[in-house]
Amino acid sequence: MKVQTSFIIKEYLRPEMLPSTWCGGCGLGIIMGAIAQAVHFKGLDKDNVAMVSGIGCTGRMSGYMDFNTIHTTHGRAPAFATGLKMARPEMTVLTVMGDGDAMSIGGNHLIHAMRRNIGMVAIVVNNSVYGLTGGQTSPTTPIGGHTTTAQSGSFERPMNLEALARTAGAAFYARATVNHTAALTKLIERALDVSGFALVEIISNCHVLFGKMNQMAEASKMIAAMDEDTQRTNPTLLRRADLPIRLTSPESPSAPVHELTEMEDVEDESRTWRGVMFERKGSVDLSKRYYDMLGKIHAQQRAAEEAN
Amino acid sequence: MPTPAFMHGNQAVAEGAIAAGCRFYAGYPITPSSEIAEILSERLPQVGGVFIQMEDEIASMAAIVGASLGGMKTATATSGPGFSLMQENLGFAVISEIPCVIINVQRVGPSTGLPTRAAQGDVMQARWGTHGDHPIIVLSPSSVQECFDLTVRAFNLAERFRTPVVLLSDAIVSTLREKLVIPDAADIAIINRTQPNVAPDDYKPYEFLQGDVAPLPKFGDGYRFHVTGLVHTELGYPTEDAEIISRWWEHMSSKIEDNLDAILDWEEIALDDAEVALVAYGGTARSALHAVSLAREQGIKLGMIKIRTIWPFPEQAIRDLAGRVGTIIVPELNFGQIRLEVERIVAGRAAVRGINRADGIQISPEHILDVVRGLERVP
Amino acid sequence: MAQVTPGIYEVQVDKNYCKACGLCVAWCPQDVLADDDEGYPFAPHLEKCINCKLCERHCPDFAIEIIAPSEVLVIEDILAEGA
Amino acid sequence: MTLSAGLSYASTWEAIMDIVARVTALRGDAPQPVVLSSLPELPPQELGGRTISVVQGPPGRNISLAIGLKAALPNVPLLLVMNADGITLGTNHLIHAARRNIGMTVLLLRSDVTQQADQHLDRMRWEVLGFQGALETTATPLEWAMALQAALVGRGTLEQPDDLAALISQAFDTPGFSLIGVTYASHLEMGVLSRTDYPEFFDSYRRWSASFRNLSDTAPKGVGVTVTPKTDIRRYEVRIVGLGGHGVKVAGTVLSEAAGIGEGLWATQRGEYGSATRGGLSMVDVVFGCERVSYPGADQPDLLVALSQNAIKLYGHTVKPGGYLVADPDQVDILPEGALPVPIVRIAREITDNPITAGVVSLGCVAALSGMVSLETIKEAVVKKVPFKVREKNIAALEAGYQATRQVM
Repeated sequence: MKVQTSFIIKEYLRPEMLPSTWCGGCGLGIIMGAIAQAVHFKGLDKDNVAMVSGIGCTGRMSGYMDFNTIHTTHGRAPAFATGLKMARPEMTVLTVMGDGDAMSIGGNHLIHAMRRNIGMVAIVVNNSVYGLTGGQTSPTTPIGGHTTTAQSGSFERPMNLEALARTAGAAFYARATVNHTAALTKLIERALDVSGFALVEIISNCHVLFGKMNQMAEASKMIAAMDEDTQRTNPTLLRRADLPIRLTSPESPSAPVHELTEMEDVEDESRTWRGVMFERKGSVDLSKRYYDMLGKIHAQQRAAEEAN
Repeated sequence: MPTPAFMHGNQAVAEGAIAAGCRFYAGYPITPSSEIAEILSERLPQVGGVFIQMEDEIASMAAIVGASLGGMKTATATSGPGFSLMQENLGFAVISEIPCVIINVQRVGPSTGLPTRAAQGDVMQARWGTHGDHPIIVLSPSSVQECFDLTVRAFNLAERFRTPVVLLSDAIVSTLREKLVIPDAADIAIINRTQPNVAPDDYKPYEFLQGDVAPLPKFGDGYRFHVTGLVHTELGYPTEDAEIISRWWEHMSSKIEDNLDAILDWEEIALDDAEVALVAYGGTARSALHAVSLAREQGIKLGMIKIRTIWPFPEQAIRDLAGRVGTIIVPELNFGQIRLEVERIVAGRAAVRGINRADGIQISPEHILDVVRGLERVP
Repeated sequence: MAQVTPGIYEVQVDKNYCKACGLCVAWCPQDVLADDDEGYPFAPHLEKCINCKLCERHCPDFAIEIIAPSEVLVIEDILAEGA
Repeated sequence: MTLSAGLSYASTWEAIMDIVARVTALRGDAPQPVVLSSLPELPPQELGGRTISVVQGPPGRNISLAIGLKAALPNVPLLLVMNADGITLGTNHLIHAARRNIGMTVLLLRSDVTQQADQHLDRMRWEVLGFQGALETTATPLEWAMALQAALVGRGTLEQPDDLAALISQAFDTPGFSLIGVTYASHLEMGVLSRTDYPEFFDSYRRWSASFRNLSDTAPKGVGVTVTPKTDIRRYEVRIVGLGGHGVKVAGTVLSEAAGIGEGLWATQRGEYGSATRGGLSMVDVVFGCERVSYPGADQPDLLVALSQNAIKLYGHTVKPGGYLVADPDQVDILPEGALPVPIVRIAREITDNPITAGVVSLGCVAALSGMVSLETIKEAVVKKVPFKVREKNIAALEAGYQATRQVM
């Protein structure tokens, strides 16, 4: 048996669509490889895997991967995926989004998909910038980061997606970087085990736009900097979100969050925190609960008919 | 002294907005309009204005209505997919009569379509994109100079008629770089919304004037009033009274219909002896203009009307044209959105033909000329 | 820990896929790889290769492959299971 | 609605107006708030008429509308009255206003306040739910806002209107985004639930932008010189076709500005167009002349510079009679008859060790052949358009292209 990495990956790609339109050195290709490997090692049937993507550089991924794929509209991938998962609960749904796609225009859909706990692996590729439209500020652009719409440095507070996911009801949240590909693959595999909304935030590089404007124009240097010089690239990734949650209302989803320790050691506090940030124990995906409910209703109806 | 400058269409739009007095911009990045945002993110702070990149186009459109209520001249820029999202709050701006300017740099649609390629497929969406009957003003620039001039005009019309104005640019003029002449600030005519000269208690924010609009003070000026997306009375309060509603409709339509002379803008080129005429607008008008020039060199009697105000449509000009030429040709980067309008107005008094493509490639002057030559062979 | 024998591997670069981004060269811990005149990777020090596959894993365009003799693949199988 | 505290309101609007009146009484001469709401009921002109400005915006979008208002009126407090729209249509606007910390106060009325007449609703929730709704987790907007570190998150009840008014007044004085949940459920903790100290968005913006105010005058950067064109040629078309990496687009930028500004001609440089991506070609059209340029395409070029075989195949035949075709003999298989051979890519490599200057070398050909744009004006444009550290080499490349063309003319 041949197990060469690129051989495995190519089994899950559409060769007629490659090479990709992504710039040389873009982490998106690394992520695509990690997804292919994770699906492979989990032994999933390609016919039973769907990939839903939005608009942006990341959105192009669904075109390259040999699953059931939808390249949707900007920001709406979680909503399309919700429909698909509710119609086909047995299907593995991978929702792939960029940071602008997921958190900016798609913020509403992302939150409500997390709240409803729709069973999908949401992969959010976070490169701190809008790539396809030419390097504008995104919700994760760090303070002081230079972009084409913040040429003197952004002053906006970036989105803390982890904190938001924690309060919105996501079942699982992991963070990985394209610097550590083995861990990246492993985290996607972990996410595939989750019943419910599993979010994997992947810190990736846009050295061509964001890097060029912020003295990290080389792919390898930027990938290293994203991981090691987080203060400069994205300070919100320096620690896990400590929330000032004081609400104790019975319906609060933040109560049952069970935190796990990180997979990677985090001795060096200046590095990006990677690993599983939280996992909600006992989470069950909405489509499963919904069809269970339908089953009960039908059973009741049958019982009533038989009684008649 | 007027300044010659060299820039692309999107930059001219941004500079036109600054010159017109725009001091608030809210938008979301989208190709091929993003340069407008990028330039304004640098230029607005320099003139004391505010730039904000919103979370989506829905929010961008709402924010410019809010800032306009706060007394600022406001704009947003987008392309087809974003324009679709803006339709909800564009309708709000129409019914609540809030001046603002929406720049739509058209690309091939529907949906994500062809993001970097030119099209003129949003003509009908600009007219009817938001639901319900409504007045709207839509301008279409065909050069970098017009990108500047018509942006200034868009702000002026918005302020004068308290209405959203759409500048329907396209990926031909937005990316084209050419020379333009920017007039001295003192020579640029600027219209600002009028301010009430009555006491707050006597002020009617939505007075049902025939062919005119009420003054619009900014929030915080002491004229406290109500703004709603519901059909309203002259004081701005919601109503379901049919008699009031019919007066409101009369006001809404007459503010545009009674002022066509001030709004309509078109140019007649080489029409004196023309036998065939082109009706063109936006980036395609450039090919049409060149086709006219080539045709005249070859002795073909071709003329054209270049439309700068698409909505309201210059009906009388087209009606007159139908009496002067045998054939009218409408080249456009869609499948006949303006041609339909021309056919309706001409009503059979001249033959109407379209030259249409929406594959992202500009219609060439030769293509137009071929069609014109083809006509001549027909007896 | 599986044993590795340097010097028995081959590096294959598919120039139809490669975009000459330099990631494989940057990640190679053994300095096996270097850029050629056009920026594409080649392997001047193949004898140092330990088949760690960092280049394969980091190639965004799946353009580089380490070819191992067939008996080594069995070991890799085990490695892949535990990856 | 009658509350257990003995208060009675005819409608939600009356309750809101009562709370606003209490806030106003507390605040004395401070500016009155603008109220934004999309409550389904009609707002009450009979409830005090024009005591306050009210915007009844589209559901959920009031938050974005308020952002615009805040930018224009930094000192007027904004009070947003929302119910389910704030966490359905408005979710995204809410979280981004919280993240950016934009100065406004959002009152989120729970369904137990606004829809108490409908027995089918779950009173604890913000949403209108179907029967499957029991499967879903309730929205927790106060927690979202806390997670994003909004300036103030609090909770109040209509049962204690004065406490609620005091909380709103405190929110007005807090720079940034405040979210206050309003409910009947008095067993929950009331008052301020969390606070963070973070600058308000537009305060930051104003401080940040103040440094740019006087850096540049308000007029756009123009050129300020008008040159009378020396030619009476109406239209001259130049098309340069190379491969990606030949610096063709930059050459177009330099040439169009040299013609338009330096020579005082009318000039255009076409942007994106369909055929540009055919076979990895990179192509630019520059048209200039003493007449305003209508069509910006060089479909029948007076001068075609071809840097690849494909360029000749696709466009070689389009050259106008009497026009010039310049071809790089190293890059083409067969030199077409009448073509001027100039080894453009080799010249570029010799001077800068990089084919990226091939475009600028091509401009040397244009200067030698067009007779309309001189070498000097192109040099001036290169100085303006090219970064300082590569300027000298680009000038050298331009001159080398000019000389090489002169030799084969």
